[in-house]
Amino acid sequence: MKNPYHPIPMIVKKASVETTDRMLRTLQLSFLNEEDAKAFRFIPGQFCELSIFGKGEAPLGIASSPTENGSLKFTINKAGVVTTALHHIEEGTEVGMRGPLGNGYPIDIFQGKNVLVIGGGFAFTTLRSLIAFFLHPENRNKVKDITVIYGARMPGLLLYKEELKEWEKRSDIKLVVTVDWGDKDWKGKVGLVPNVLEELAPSSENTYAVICGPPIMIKFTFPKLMALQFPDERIYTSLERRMKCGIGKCGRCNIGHIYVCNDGPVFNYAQLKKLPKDY
Amino acid sequence: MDNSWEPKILAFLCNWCSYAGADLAGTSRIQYPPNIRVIRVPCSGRINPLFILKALQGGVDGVLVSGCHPGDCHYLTGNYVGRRKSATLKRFLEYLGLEEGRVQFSWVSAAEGGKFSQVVGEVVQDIKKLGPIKRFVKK
Amino acid sequence: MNLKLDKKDLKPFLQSLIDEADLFAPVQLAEGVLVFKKIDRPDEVDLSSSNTQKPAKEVFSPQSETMFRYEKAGKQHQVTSTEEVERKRVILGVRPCDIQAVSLLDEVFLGKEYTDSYYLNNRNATTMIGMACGHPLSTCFCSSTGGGPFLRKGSDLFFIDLGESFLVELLTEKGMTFQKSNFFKEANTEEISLAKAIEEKALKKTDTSVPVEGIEKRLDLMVESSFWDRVHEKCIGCRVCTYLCPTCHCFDIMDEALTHGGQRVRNWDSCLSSLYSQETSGHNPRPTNRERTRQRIMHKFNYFPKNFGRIACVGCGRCILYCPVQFDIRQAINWTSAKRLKLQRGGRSTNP
Amino acid sequence: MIQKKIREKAKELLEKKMVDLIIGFGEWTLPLRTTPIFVRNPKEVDHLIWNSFCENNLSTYLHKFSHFKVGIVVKGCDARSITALSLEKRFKPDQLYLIGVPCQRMVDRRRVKKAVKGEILRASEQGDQIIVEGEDFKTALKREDFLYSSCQVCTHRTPTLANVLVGDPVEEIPMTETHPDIKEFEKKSPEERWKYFEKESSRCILCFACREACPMCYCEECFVDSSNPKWIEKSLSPSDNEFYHIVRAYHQTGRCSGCGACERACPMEIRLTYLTQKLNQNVKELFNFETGIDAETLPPLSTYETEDRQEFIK
Repeated sequence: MKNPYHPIPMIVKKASVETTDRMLRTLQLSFLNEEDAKAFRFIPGQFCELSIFGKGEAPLGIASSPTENGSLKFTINKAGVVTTALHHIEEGTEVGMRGPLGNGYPIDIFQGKNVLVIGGGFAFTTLRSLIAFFLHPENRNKVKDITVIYGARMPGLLLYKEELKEWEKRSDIKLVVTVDWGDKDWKGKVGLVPNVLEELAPSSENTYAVICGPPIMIKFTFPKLMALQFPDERIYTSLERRMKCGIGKCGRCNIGHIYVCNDGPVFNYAQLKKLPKDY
Repeated sequence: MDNSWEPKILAFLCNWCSYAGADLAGTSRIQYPPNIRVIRVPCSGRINPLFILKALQGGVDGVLVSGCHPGDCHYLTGNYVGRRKSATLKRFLEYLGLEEGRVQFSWVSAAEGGKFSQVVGEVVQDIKKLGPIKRFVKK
Repeated sequence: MNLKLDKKDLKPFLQSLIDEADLFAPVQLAEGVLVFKKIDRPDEVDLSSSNTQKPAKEVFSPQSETMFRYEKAGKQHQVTSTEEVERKRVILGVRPCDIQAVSLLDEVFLGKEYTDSYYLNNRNATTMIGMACGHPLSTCFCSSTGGGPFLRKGSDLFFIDLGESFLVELLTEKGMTFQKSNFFKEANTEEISLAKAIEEKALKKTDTSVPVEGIEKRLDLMVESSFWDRVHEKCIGCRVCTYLCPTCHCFDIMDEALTHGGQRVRNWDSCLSSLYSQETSGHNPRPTNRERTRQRIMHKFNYFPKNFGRIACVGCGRCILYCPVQFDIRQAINWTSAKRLKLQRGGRSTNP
Repeated sequence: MIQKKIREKAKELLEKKMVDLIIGFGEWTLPLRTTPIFVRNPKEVDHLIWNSFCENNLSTYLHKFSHFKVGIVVKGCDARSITALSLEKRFKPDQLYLIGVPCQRMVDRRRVKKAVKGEILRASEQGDQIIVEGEDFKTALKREDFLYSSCQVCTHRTPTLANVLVGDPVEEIPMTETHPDIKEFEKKSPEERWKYFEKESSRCILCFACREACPMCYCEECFVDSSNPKWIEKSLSPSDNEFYHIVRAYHQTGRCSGCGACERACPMEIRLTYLTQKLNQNVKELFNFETGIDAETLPPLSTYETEDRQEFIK
């Protein structure tokens, strides 16, 4: 039997700073052992516990798509001891990874439907995984229209800038990128995500919304979705809590009897409504 | 006791006096035992007792804290405040049963290269007498 | 067949256990302070007190447990697991409340998708020798929570203290391996009826009045209740109740680094500590003692039953006995119930 | 008598709306003990009691009620904690109303329990005796013999700086003559002293009850909880336990009122007051300072004198 607390050895293949404030860094990890790579299956929205020996573990959403074989991508916000260490780690160094953990986005439920993806700030990571998954030729016909609204405070803080440019050129995805404050080079939209959503007013018919971002954005976006008549069951979001074990043993990440690590992190709004307001 | 054992002593030296004193000892070619490892701090008042304890827990055989003479503090009163902390900490550790002399204090000015060498010599002698630290060390 | 162990044979019996396995039993650390510890010599064992401070969960889920060690090798690491239990284990002198608590820990650590290897190995390696509770304390309410001072479930062997000897019952396959033990003799009818009498007396003594029946449903309606505004007031958030609780199982995972390697360990943690749920950003979903006290009580009596169908309290009374400010969980339960039942000593307080 | 006066005063304060709540002691489920209670309704003041089992230092709760006007029942030690906390600017000046009780010194429930065989089910006070009853026994114990060690050496039993004193001031013993067990302890060799400290702290389970029970331990982040720098590891190791206890105690230098709340809270019965008592003695000897005696003198480690002793400095 496999010990769920043992990390899988990974190697940092590539590291790149994403944003101008240098607080977000993307690590591309590849498996040290071939058999681990083969055994690793995940769906967008799941997360892993990345560890640096001697520093500890931190839960991080997987930013790469399952369709991108052989490696995993994580975008890390520099916050605590572990994430700071992950910011300083050099290419070629070993890190530990436990996962995939959690439930992920309900890909099967989205089949044949339109998907509206709303993201804000660095919470865009697992959304990127979801979008990249559906944009893959093998999966593109699984869902109908894909609409993406992605906002950041400033242009420099947008993640995956190159990829956003590519998506913008494509005809099979409608992408709206917005910033709270533009700068002199910014030609795109300026405006807060909830307002952009209101303006865009996508139809809720046959559509699932996936929303992920800072609490303040979520707070103001939910009413807009309600106004567009999205039913609670068709609004999905991913929660964040302090986690340690990631497998529902250590306590602490529960909201009511639900463990965010194991039963989540992805919930629909109907599920969330039933939980105590403990988040 | 094994004669080849040499104590490891951590010295916290204040930037303005004792560190300069150590420097003077060096440039004046005054010899002192090589057992000390120096950490330069802005002021002897900056010493948090946690620093001293962490050092002892980590296995140094002794700690020396050295600052400006009373009245000479670059920050006017830092060493006075530090003096009270030192006095209470030293007494407390000895009461607990840590050997007297593991933690020592001195005033060394920037002009006292000779005194610095003498202080280090005394501290090393004291700690050699005590032997390697056994209590409190993390194994 | 009923067996017995004469008390004069206890030491040789313990020695035989030590020779065969790692023996864990109550040990007195200071006057009146007992914990379960690995025994080196039979005379360390102290079976005189009614219960230990730290519960027997420590043998299965130790307060500090190394998960693996690592050694640096260039840019990579050599990882050595510590999950194997090398020797068989016997735990002696466990009270029925603690044994019942272990069955609750089983649900958490063994159940659902993931199995906790460390816990499983500790569990599999261990033979459990239960000890009947002949003299339950006034703070004991195991009979209210589905247990009892003579509950045998979960024990491999069960001892009943008869004064001069222990009546021994072999309950499981693991227990039956002791059938041929030289130290056990056949018990006579007198001894068997004495054991019965002690059992009846003990059963009468434990408190059955704590209204845990239906508490899950009651608490369902109380999540946002002003009840919590008062309940937490006297709690100072000291964690004693959670560390000494036989069913509390939360832990924290940390790395301890040395120069060339280190280890990953897990330590008990407590929902009453503010850091427990505090996120790196500084946001804390349970910002005050009110939410944390609610978490403690809701977890035991609402969330746990929702997940596993049983309440996570075995009525050992430790949290009542050792709380520095006398937070009484029986009263907290009482207060969730419309009819407030009287305790042996009617007190008056504005908080449980 | 004292109990009656406490209730009267509490009633008056609540009725006149001078305070939002009264923190005091109430009777509860265990014998030999009382529990902190929070009275908001003048009709409930009869829940307030006073006896020799009022062992908690209620000033710990003031951090929890920092936005309220609080009336609080205080013993000598509790009052001194509050003075020390005021010096550290933890309260607004008019926020508190201290109902001071000259303290008869509290009974150590653990010592009583250890003195009798069998479980104590009921306990009461009669004159200078403690009557304890169990299933098959009833014993009278001399109160004086079962006092908390921190109470035995208490030098200021009458609350200083209380708004009202219920009961007559008691005679105080000066500090220099006390602490016989510190004297005893100091006679031992350093090795024996360290062994004792090692043995005591080895029982520690790092539950931090001593910290939480202490009114002076209110740091936003305790040094043990800091992750960067990480001062101690939280897995039980002898050295880390010792580290915690040295620093926890030392941080009380010139701040400890000697109430003994830390020791009373410890589930493993670790002796802690022999550490803080010594610290108190040190600041008395070195800086002629006693915690919480007056509301002006700064705590010794926040200030200095140019003439402070320095014979230990080379």
